[in-house]
Amino acid sequence: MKCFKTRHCAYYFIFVGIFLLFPFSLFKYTNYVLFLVNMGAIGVIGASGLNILKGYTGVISLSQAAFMGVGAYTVAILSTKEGLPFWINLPAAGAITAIVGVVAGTPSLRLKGFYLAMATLATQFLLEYVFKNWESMTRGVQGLFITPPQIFRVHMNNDWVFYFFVVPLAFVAVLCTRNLLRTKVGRAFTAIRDRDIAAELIGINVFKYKLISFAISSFYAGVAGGLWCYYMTIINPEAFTLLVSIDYIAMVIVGGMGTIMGPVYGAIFIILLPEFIQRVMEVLQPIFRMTYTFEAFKHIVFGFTIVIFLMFEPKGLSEIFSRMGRRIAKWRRKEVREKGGY
Amino acid sequence: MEIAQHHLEVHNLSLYFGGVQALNRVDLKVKKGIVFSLIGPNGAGKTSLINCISKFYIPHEGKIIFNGREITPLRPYEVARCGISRTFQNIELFKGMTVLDNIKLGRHNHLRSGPLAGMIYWGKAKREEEELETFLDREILDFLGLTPIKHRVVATLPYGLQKRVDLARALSPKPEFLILDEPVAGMNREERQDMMKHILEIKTVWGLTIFLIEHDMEVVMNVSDSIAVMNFGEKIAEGKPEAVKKNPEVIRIYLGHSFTEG
Amino acid sequence: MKKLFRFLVLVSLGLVAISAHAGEIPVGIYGTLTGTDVDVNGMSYGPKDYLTYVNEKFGGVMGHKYVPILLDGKNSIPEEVKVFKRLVDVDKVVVVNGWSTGGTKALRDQINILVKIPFQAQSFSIDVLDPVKYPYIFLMGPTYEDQVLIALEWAKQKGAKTIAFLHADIEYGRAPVRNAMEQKIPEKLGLKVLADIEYAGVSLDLTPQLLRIKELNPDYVYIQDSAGNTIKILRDAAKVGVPASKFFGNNYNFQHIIPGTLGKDAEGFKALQVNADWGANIPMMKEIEEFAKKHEIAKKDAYYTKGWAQGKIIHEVVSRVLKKTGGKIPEIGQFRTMIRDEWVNLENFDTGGGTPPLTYKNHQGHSEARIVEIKGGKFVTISDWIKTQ
Amino acid sequence: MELLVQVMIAGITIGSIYSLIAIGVVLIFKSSGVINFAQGSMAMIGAFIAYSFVTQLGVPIVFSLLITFLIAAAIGIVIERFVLRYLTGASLLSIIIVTLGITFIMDGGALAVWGSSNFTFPKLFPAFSLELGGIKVPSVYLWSFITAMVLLVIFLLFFKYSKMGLAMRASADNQKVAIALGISSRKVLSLTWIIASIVATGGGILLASISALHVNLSYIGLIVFPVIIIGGLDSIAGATVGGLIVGVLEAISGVYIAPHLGGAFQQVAAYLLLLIILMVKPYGLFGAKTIERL
Repeated sequence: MKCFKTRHCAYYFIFVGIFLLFPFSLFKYTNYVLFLVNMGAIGVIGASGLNILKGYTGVISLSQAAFMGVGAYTVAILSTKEGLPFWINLPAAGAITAIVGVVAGTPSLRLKGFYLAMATLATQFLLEYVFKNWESMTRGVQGLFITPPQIFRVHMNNDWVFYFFVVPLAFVAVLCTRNLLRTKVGRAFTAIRDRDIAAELIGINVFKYKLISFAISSFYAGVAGGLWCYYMTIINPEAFTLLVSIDYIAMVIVGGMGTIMGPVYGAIFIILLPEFIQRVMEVLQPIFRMTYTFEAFKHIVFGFTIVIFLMFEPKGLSEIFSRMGRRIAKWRRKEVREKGGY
Repeated sequence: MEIAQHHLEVHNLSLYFGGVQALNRVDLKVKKGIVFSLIGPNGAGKTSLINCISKFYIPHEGKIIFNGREITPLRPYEVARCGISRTFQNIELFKGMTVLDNIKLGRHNHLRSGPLAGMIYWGKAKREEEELETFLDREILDFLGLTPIKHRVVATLPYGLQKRVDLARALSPKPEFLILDEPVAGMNREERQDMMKHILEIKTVWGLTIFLIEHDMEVVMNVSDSIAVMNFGEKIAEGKPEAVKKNPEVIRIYLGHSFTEG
Repeated sequence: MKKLFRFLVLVSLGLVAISAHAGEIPVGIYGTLTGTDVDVNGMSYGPKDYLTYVNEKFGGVMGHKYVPILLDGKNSIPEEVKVFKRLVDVDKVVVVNGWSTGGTKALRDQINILVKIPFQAQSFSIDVLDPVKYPYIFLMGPTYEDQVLIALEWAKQKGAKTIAFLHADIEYGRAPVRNAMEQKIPEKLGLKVLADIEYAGVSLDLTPQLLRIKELNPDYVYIQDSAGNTIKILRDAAKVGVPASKFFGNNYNFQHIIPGTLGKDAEGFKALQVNADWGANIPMMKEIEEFAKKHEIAKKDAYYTKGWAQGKIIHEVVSRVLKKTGGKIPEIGQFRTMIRDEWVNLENFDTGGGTPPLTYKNHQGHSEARIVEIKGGKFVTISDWIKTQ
Repeated sequence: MELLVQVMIAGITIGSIYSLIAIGVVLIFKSSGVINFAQGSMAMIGAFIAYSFVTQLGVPIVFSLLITFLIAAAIGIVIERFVLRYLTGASLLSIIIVTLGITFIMDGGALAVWGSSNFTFPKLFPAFSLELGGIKVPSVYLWSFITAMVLLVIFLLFFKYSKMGLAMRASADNQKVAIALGISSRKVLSLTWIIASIVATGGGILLASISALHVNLSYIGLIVFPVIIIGGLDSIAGATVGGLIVGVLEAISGVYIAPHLGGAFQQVAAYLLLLIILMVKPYGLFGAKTIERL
């Protein structure tokens, strides 16, 4: 994260440059790659939210997908039933999801660890049930369609428009997380994660801060879900199942729990992993004739990724990268010294 | 009127673990601005008592009065807010965080900026953080000589230093009442000397009331203004160090190592 | 690790996929190779195999080889959208053969407005059948609602008074039943609906629901679900003593695993057949057998044959287009629209006995089905093709 | 009334299978403090292995069951030895998620080997079925019920009296001390995982012979969590009772509540109960409360 320090502000321009030029560098793959990038950006927002809860406050939440669902439904309902514009809907989605998150977080008054995780699992299933059966609002399993708002007379779910809309949002999300975590609130979260009793004894209202953590985390999830809704233009309960929650957990782990950039790496990794496997398997198809081995291998690799990361690199990709960075830096310094020698 | 100058009062406090009686109708009065030591053999209930004061344990009967206000029903973090601050027997620092962050956490309740302000990190929130850091540099880190290591991660520090960080965290909120749970346990001679120096300094310079639990009689006898002795969850003696030294009951408990060494 | 990561990025950006060269006609197929309802995914392998068969037998169509690309939509909306975008943008397919109702709905704008690509839906949902709103979406057989109608008409003839519905808590389960109710199909036939019972698609034990059925005791029960759950239903029906002959399943229950698994407990169970079964004595089957000599068939069932028939349709329209253009492949956008136009013109197209003759004027190949019943451990036809009005 | 009886019976029969799977999870937690999400997949894989031996290789049922149990035990050891042993001292969170990862690996493996269609599991038990209050209870259910009960008794005795059982309890309570006392915690752990995976396999086989054999069988791994929470993480008796409770609850809600609330309420009923119980008794009905110290 050094690159945000002012003396490195050149990086900003490089980032912006890459961001602006990227779509023009894809030739015929544009829409497809942009689709992946956009999904990735949504993933980043959702995962950053989960990271606050899981990586920094130490609460396992298995209900991230359901929270995204709440956000998505909020957007869909507001824009179809009320016809509100998206710059109202998105924050609303975040806010309402945050409220739901706080309610879902109340068990943390008495629960922690596995039991709390189970409570969130229950939340996941209950919310799924609500999505499916509160028909007056969610139209049940048929789900809701929305016609996305137009920007310059182009539908927002057009991959290009969405790219220029969602990627900056993801960037802001990461920035906010980083800021939050170097203030009072962030420290309180970390303290609760490391040793909740001590935190309480030195004057932190643990319950309150757990709820805050839930609120923020589900706010992110809500926004992510809202964006998802605008992008897919249809939402139904089948899109917010436990498996999605697990994907998000995987993102946070692979990227690096309790690191700012973790969710970013993680989201990219988890989004690209299946693509990668797909390509490889296509190359290998003559050998594996059965097509379902594609999926089988996706499962297997996904599983191994999680296991191996947790066993050997619990701090995830971000740790690996920073180590790389240090190596390079060291090597540079050495070089310089040698030059100095002459 | 009595109450006013008594900083902390404990009225027949009792606590059980299952059948075991950890505290039995303990009464204590601590005057403002003194060093009050609580001594006694292991398992006498000293730590249980302070855990009751800071509400980690909920006493089964009795009440605790601080500054003339009853704090028995409060939750731990509320107690901390009243200005009671403590260190821990086996250090309860957040091992993963830096020294500075640990100490900052001590001032948690003095910071106003909420989550949103924090997210934007502009103006108020930013200023507050900076002010906090300068404050700690000036008041705490210098004083305890922690400035050089303030960015080290706690887990990497030696035991003695960790104890000092623990003390620093307890001091950072500028409490009026400081509870020290065996501050010099497991320290070597000069570390112990430093700690004693610090304690006396805190008392004189900062004018805090200090509630000390310690086995090391040298320290106790040198710093305390008043001493209470506990055994099997009961208070068996209280008074000036000299008086307590002579108390036959106390001598019986402490037979073997007499106080002459102190 | 970082190397791997870089590699990942490079690979996925770089060799995103094999793209279409001249003289190749890429055809996109996505189905549920994994996920719920896999047991009917023969219909995704069918088209692929048929187009391969055409390539091998006739060397493709007018010298151009088909490139059938089969991908996994996992029966989940985001996956299907992803796969669709890939097929359309990267593989530049000229026609898509897609799976789930939800995915098709999600893609409706992409299909009909943004991309304009002919789309053959595996789903029989009425919600995507609309020549005006969705000019590019085609269904081959009777919608689920048609099937309900056909089944209930038959039941009526057999003197049924009361019926009940059983379905899973997913769109494919709930939506058609709802539509049927809203269209008042049972009322029109003078049938009383005693209950519309829903269960979780994943649940392992359905005894409670069956106990309710037993209590209500309807004359017939219509199952809007696929074999996997139907097996559970019939199993638990036998447990609580409701005869299998009371139960009716849609076209996705015409599966031999049902009697295979349940033995006599499945006797009398009725399902709907909308296309020829595997091993039926029809010209199409000959082709399949010929193909099977050299290749392994993923699924040997009525869904594979359905897919094969769909393959034939695609081949038919493509070759008609190429006849028009005199054998040269038009620019892709034009190609796609031309295929769509030819598709609408299909009339009484015979898939070699695979299905009733197909006419796509209203984007629905046919709306006929016949009823099969399990007798002596195998499905036997007990009615001839019933047509909905 | 008669309906109610039938509902109860239906619930108990399926519940006994939940108990079987849950017992495995509890066992592992008791002796290693690991919460195993992979138990369901374990059951699924076991069922598939048995299936291949019986139908594909035509091995007589008894032998193929024995072989299956051996293989299951091997899998258990592998997981314990090559994954979880590296994670001793890791946070519960990571351990839970590691077992989640293992679930994915197992499901993927099963998918790759057997594909994802329904299979007919060979009939293990004589086709006779017992008439209980208007429900024909196929012998499979009786077997699963009996197995569950027998296992329960065995384990209770095992933990109370046998040397190994004591060792397990000790090492679960405090690994360091246990080692100091000369208890080989490795042996204990391996043993636990062996037992747990065999139990899971048994459950899987019973389950598969009740419904069709399919990769999604591993879904039962999720159902058992309400069971063990209700029963209390560390109580085998609790797991058994919890299984029956959840079974009955699902049955009742399926018949009496679902019609009014609509949808598949049966599915969430267990989780609703889970939430409520966690609210009133944070450590489950039979679970031991852990005391925090400074």
